[in-house]
Amino acid sequence: MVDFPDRISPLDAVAEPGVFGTDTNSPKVFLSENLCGSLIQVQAWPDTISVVEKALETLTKLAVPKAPETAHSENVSIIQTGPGRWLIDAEVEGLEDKLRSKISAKNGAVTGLTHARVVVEVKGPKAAWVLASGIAIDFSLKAFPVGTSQVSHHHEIGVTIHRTSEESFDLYVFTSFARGIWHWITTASSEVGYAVS
Amino acid sequence: MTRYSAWSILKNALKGNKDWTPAWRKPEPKSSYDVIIIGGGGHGLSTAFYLASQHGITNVAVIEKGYLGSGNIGRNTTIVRSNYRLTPNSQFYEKSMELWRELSHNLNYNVMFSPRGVLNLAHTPGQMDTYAERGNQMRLMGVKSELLDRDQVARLNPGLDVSGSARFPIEGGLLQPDAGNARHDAVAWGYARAADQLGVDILENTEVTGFLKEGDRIVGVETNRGEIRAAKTGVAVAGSTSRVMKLAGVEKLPIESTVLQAFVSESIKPIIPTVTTFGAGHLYVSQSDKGGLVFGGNIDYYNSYAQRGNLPVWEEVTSELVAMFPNFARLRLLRSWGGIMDMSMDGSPIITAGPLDGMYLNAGWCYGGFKATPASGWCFAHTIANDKPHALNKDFTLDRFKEGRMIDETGRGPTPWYH
Amino acid sequence: MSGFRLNLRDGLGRAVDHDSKINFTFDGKNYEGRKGDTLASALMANGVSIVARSFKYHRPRGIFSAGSEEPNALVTVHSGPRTEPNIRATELELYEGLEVKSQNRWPSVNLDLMAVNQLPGKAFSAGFYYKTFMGPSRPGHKATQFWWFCEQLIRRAAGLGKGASQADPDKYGRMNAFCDVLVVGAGPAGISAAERAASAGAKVILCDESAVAGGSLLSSPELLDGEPAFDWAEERLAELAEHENVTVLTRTTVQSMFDDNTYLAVERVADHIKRPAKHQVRQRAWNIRCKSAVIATGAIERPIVFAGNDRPGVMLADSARRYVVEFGVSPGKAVCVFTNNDTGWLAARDMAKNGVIVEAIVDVRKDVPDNIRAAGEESRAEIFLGAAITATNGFQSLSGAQISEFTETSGEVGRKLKKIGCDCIAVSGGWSPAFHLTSQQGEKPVWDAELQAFLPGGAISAWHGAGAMAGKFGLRHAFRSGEEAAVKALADAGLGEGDSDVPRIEGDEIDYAPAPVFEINSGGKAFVDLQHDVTSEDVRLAHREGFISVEHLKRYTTLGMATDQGKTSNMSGLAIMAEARGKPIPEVGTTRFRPPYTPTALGAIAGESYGHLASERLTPMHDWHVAEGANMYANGPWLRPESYNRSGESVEQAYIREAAAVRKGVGLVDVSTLGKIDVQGPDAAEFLNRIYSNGFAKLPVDKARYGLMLREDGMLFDDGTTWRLEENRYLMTTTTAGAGQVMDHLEYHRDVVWPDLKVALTSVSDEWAGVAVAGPKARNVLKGCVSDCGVSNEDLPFMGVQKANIAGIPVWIARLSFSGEMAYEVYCGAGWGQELWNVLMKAGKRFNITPYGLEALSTLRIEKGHVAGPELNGRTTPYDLGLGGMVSSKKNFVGATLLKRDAFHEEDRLQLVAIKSIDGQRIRGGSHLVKGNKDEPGRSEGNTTSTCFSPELECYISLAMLEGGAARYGEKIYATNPVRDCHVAVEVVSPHIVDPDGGRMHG
Amino acid sequence: MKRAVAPHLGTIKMRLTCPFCGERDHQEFTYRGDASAKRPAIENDSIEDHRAYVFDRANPDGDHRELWNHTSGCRMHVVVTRNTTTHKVTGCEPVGPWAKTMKARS
Ligand SMILES: Cc1cc2nc3c(=O)[nH]c(=O)nc-3n(C[C@H](O)[C@H](O)[C@H](O)COP(=O)(O)OP(=O)(O)OC[C@H]3O[C@@H](n4cnc5c(N)ncnc54)[C@H](O)[C@@H]3O)c2cc1C
Ligand SMILES: NC(=O)c1ccc[n+]([C@@H]2O[C@H](COP(=O)([O-])OP(=O)(O)OC[C@H]3O[C@@H](n4cnc5c(N)ncnc54)[C@H](O)[C@@H]3O)[C@@H](O)[C@H]2O)c1
Ligand SMILES: Cc1cc2nc3c(=O)[nH]c(=O)nc-3n(C[C@H](O)[C@H](O)[C@H](O)COP(=O)(O)O)c2cc1C
Ligand SMILES: [Zn+2]
Repeated sequence: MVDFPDRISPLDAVAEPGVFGTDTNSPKVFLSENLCGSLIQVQAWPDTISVVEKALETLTKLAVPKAPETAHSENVSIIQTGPGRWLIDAEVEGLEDKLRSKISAKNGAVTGLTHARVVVEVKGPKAAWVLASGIAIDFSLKAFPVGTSQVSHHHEIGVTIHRTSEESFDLYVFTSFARGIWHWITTASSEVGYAVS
Repeated sequence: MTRYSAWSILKNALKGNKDWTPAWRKPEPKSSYDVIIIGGGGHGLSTAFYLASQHGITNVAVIEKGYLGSGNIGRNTTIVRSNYRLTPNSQFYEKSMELWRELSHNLNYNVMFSPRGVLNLAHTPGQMDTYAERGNQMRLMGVKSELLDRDQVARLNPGLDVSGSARFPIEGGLLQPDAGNARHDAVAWGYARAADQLGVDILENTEVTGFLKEGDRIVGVETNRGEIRAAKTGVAVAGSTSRVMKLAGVEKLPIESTVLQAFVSESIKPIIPTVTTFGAGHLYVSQSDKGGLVFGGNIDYYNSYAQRGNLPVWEEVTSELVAMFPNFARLRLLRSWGGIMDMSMDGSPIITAGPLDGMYLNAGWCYGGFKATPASGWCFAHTIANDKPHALNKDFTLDRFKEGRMIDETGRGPTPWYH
Repeated sequence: MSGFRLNLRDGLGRAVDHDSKINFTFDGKNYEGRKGDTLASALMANGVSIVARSFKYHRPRGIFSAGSEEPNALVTVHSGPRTEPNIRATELELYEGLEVKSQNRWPSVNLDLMAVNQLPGKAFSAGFYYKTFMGPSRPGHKATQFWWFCEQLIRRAAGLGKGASQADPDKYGRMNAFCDVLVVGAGPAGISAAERAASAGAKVILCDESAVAGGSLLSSPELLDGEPAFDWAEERLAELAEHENVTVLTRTTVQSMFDDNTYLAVERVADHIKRPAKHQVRQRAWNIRCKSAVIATGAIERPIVFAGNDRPGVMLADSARRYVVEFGVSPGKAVCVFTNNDTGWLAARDMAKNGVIVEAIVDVRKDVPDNIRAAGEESRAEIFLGAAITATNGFQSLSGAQISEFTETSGEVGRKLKKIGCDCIAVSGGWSPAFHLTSQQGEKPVWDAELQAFLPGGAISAWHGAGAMAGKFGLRHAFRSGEEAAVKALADAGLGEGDSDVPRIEGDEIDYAPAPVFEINSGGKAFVDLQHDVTSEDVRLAHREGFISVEHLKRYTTLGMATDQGKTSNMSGLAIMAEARGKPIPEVGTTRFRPPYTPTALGAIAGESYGHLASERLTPMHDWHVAEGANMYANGPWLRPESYNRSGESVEQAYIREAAAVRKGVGLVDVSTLGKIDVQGPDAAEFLNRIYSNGFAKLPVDKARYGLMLREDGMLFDDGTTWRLEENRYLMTTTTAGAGQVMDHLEYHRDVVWPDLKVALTSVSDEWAGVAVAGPKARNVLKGCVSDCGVSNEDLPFMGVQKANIAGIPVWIARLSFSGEMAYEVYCGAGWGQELWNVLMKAGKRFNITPYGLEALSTLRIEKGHVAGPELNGRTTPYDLGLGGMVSSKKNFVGATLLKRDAFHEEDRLQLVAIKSIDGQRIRGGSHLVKGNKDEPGRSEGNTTSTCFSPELECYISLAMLEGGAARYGEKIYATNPVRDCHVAVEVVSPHIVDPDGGRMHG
Repeated sequence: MKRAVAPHLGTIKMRLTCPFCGERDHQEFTYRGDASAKRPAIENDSIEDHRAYVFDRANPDGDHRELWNHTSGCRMHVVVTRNTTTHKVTGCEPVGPWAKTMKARS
């Protein structure tokens, strides 16, 4: 595999590790940035969806979700973001070409988004509270169970949210807006205290 | 009927104010008139007034379904200006300004026309150029305009955040110094009273429910108070245009109805002298004589006939207002309301004879028909009286969409909720 | 009024903590209150009676109520940037060091010289402004000028408090909340609704606007399950708050009901303390979406209108009772109760029981039920039945009341009965259900003749009224209706019924229906709207002048338009109008309630947006630009470098230097902001062919093409290059500003118009960083760093696209030129953008590579005659811009048909030209093209669109739209710019100034 | 008045049920107007037909079938049936390439 140069994230310059906000003794929110190796969007056509699902299954060994849900193993998650459309988040780099070779244009479309999103992990007892302060979806466990995902927005900025546990969420945010989202999350978190790692 | 003056007020006060009479009569409808105007909003009333005062046509009825002024004339943010870019708009609205300046006098009713200045803020050098271009067009059309730099803007409106750290720093602005506000209700009442004095019947609580036709010709209307006939019927119902025209069999028009909200804060001592608009979004604010900040922004985009809106516009409008004037954050919203906008496909009005024989149409006012009230009535009356448009409204046709002569001030195209 | 603190003993004054004293100031004077006091109760306890002045006449005003309905007691809190005018003393919680000032008075609240306003008396009646100030009766703008002069003075006199002049330093927050059942109001009805809903497993949010929830229970004399109501409420609320499905929010007013069960509530997080702690918000907006709601907002007591009723000391009876019971404060030394219903008597009894001297109870009714009479006797007051208060006296505050005979049925005032000394009149005119929220949706309320009150009308959203709000007065009804409403709400939410749990109630059962008496018309100034000084005579004057609709009445007199929105005055006003018109009240109707319920801080509605209006959009190279001293320019949400000013350089000097460097050597510019859309699929070619006005079907792989997109009405919409990367894969670029709209446009056509085409559309604007390298040396720069691909004319011809590698970074290189020079656009993954930039800078060092900003970019394209945003203004067609050659006649496409309309082909349309300054004078942005000289410029024949100094021609040039311009090259006209005070002689030239045959970019 | 630099702060707040994402604030959607305006076929070159498509609107009071795009969600277009006087939403159906599949799956 080719050795690519390191990627620079827009958060590198602003996400200083440390503890901030009201209660620095016991922060209620923990923030970190997760780099994904590859983030690839795969789309099928209505009459080829089963072909694409099969290709994805072969490649990831995961059952492809059929609703706004996620499937994941240790090093890859598949998030459905629309009908016949998935986001594949994998630890390995260079997945795009592999997928492209498996899914021909006749059957679907493969688009690399590795650089287009920054993944912010928000966890802790007040994680849902902080997210609810800026995203108008119901973060209760009943409405947003662990292992599912939702696409929504904070003001004008789209976010895809993957609930990885009761108290933790991965936010896929547009790279160019990442600092705006960071500003909001840290401002909201400062009310309860937060740690950045 | 008493002429209003300081003298008449004193005289009446001494008599315990017992002798005042109704500002306009509440007549029973006659069975026929020379002209019927549907819609007792600003435009309907001013049309009736100018028909009577300019064209000698006094056998006129204005038919209003609710209380007089219950439509948009009574719910707008009262901004009166003529800072337009395109020639047809620019000359039409400047005619309106001319009439505004004389209006209190001509109506013998103080409509409180207040030429306090309308300031549009610019946030980039590019926007300054756009404003300069508009300002120059205004000058060339004989309209006053000034391009202000940041310091001049700051001096005019001390509360403004003119710092470079603002999200959309203020670069300068375009000022129309003799534009401003007028008292919305007084405009309706003043026109009503003056028209009434010239013999016009104002029929309130009278709803047009259908049209009388002879062949293809409109010869009057059906109302909840019976049939009323007329040789000529003018429609000036703003947000209700589509539903009224449907009663006449006109199924489709280049118009959509949406709700525009307006907001007023609690009364405070004077804090902002001019009408000010935010150039990096959509927000306009001024302070009423009573002391309330009157402001508004975008429409609620969806089609609507409900005179109420939803929360996102509240958030958008207040966010922009407190970004522009961060010292307003602790002031409080007192009331909000909505009006139904007749959004035309190019954002410009329609004042025309037709589309049916015997019928005349005045519509498509979008956000901006209050300032047009005098000129709209002036031109509509002319069009009705002469069966052809005045030079000032000859471009405001319905056919312009067919011919490709849209008058698209904002260049946003045929998406009415963008205008 | 000369209130005082009562002897506090067990059970009295439960709302205040008797042992914790608080110091505060009012108009600079020190006072002492207790924790739990409102400013109103504390001022009352200190015997302060005049706290404010009215709006118009500046008459002295005292405390009128004990809640958010207060019309009178408005004060200013804080100073400096936190100054907050018009705060209701009845809601303001006391804290140590609170500083309060009275307002709308000069020099002081006790002596206000502005009170001269009331001298003109009857002349200053409703409609006054409309009838005068028209100025001299000569035409010629005199009217305007005269009014303008008067208006300035009037504006200064109007208004209440003064707002801050500096930015609010506090923060605001928001919370998006979801629940099954929202309960508004935590009185008995609300508490029982919340309990019932919670028992069924519903997720519940319970809001109350007060600091302490409990509503009327806080002062109810009844025993619930054998306990004082106050204790019972406290326990139940504590239990509710513990419940995992329940959120109890106090100090939280539900302000508005929007569509689909969406509500805005505002929580006052830190208004009861001196200032918010660091990181804490002052207020938080709750956007609540529920499946159903129980509205249990209680009822608001209304007064009876009588002569002299605005003297400080006249207040609502139940409020007077609450000050006694809840706060342990007597509203006066001698109280007189004036009522038309039973609740006034209970107020008298409860006050007397707690040590207040009640001098008299005056009831307009001839008869009262026995239990009520007994309550009266308990109060030891003198009782007047079939009587009314017909006048009051006192210097500024109240000192006595005239009691006269009164006939309820005719409204006749009879002989005088007695003048009694009193410093407080506690008046009760019945109760108006607080259905403000529900009527915000526009449903008309319905009249209940029995209760003499309007009740909420029908519902559009899923809500259910409970308690006094729904006309269910009395504790028993409150609890029962609370539960009933909860059951209905549970059904809306698809949940079961839950369990009933109504407490056992010991206490009187009374009738809440008042006698239909709203006004005692005995002559003398009787106020209907206390804040706006609207008298009963003003209402009758409005009637006389034909303003008889309630909406006209309101607008003509301003009745109900003050900060209290007529909560206590609307009913009296419309009842007086109904009487004047000789019509029953329901026929006259009521004015419409509008949101918010109580005045709401603008900052709170803006919430988290206050101080952070909109996020900035940044390119991967943003930090580099900033570090290099670029001044950043807001282009939509994006920030882009305008120019990289070296020290001492102006923007103009900088861009001229940068542009010249590109023309002579090489420059590079960050083009990451361009919209980029990934278009894939077997039908992608066909799709693009329908979207663009020029042909795309035959574009070869590895080639880019410049394309024009039209709106369906034939106007230019956007432009950009689209690259065919593979047979079925394209990368479309759009303008920076147009990106979002173009994406919408494409998706609309794919989904709605041609759903059978197999096309996948993905925004990849954030995926790719873009750098344009331009200038005669551009190739040399690339040669030095590109591998895996040649950059010669053969390998990468004009409009060619190649995959390549630069310093290990995979890139796409396209040979495109916006500047007219030899140029390349290099795209790579955004995470490598900065690295790519660095490598190019390094490779270009030898050639003195110059980073350039938007201004230089624009200068280069103006010289070349390339159009951009200012020319694509939504009013231009391809023909207007000389791009007719790009309108295919071989196919149909979006906009093709309407582009054929006649008006688009007329010769005198505005057409693209360039102009250049003849004598070296600067052409400034926004000029118009005219034939005349500066003094008489004549008509505008067009205008400039994009203006710059051309380093190539060494003069000022501009692109412009000119009537019939394409046929006017060589003509000499003027670019006039009166607002910028310039008038420049210019020559009309072809817009293709630099390298018209394209030799440079093809080379 | 003119919207110039235009930060897009939001659109509507009513609740719409996206067939894919579920119930959301209107604010996540972009309004696209009357769904009965159907573009003439690509071969059709009649000015009159195009004019009617672009400019003519029934603008009814009462039920209105209208297009919305779930811009901040799955980006699907949906046809919403909404009453223009009460704002009550009574229908929300998918349109576009996936409409049939979605209806079949649900
Ligand atoms: C919130 C808001 C803010 C605005 N701000 C401004 C501004 O700052 N500056 C500006 O220039 N413009 C502004 N406008 C626009 C301006 O108010 C309107 O364009 C203008 O008032 C419309 O003309 P009108 O007064 O005749 O309409 P209306 O007052 O609406 O009159 C139409 C009348 O027709 C009646 N009617 C309808 N159907 C029937 C029927 N079947 N039978 C009988 N009568 C019927 C209605 O009841 C109504 O009274 C604003 C509008 C709103 C809603
Ligand atoms: N004192 C009297 O004589 C009298 C008169 C009328 C009613 N009542 C009694 O009042 C009880 C009625 O109980 P109830 O529960 O209907 O009313 P309530 O007055 O006890 O409670 C209403 C609660 O709603 C809150 N509220 C109002 N609007 C709000 C808003 N927009 N947002 C948040 N909170 C808001 C108020 O602060 C109050 O706490 C009955 O027991 C009845 O006997 C007594
Ligand atoms: C310019 C202007 C100023 C207003 N000022 C006030 C005000 O100070 N107080 C108030 O209660 N309403 C004010 N209103 C709003 C009216 O009360 C009312 O809401 C509006 O005319 C719409 O009518 P509706 O709410 O009855 O539908 C104002 C309205 C306008 C147009
Ligand atoms: Zn969706």
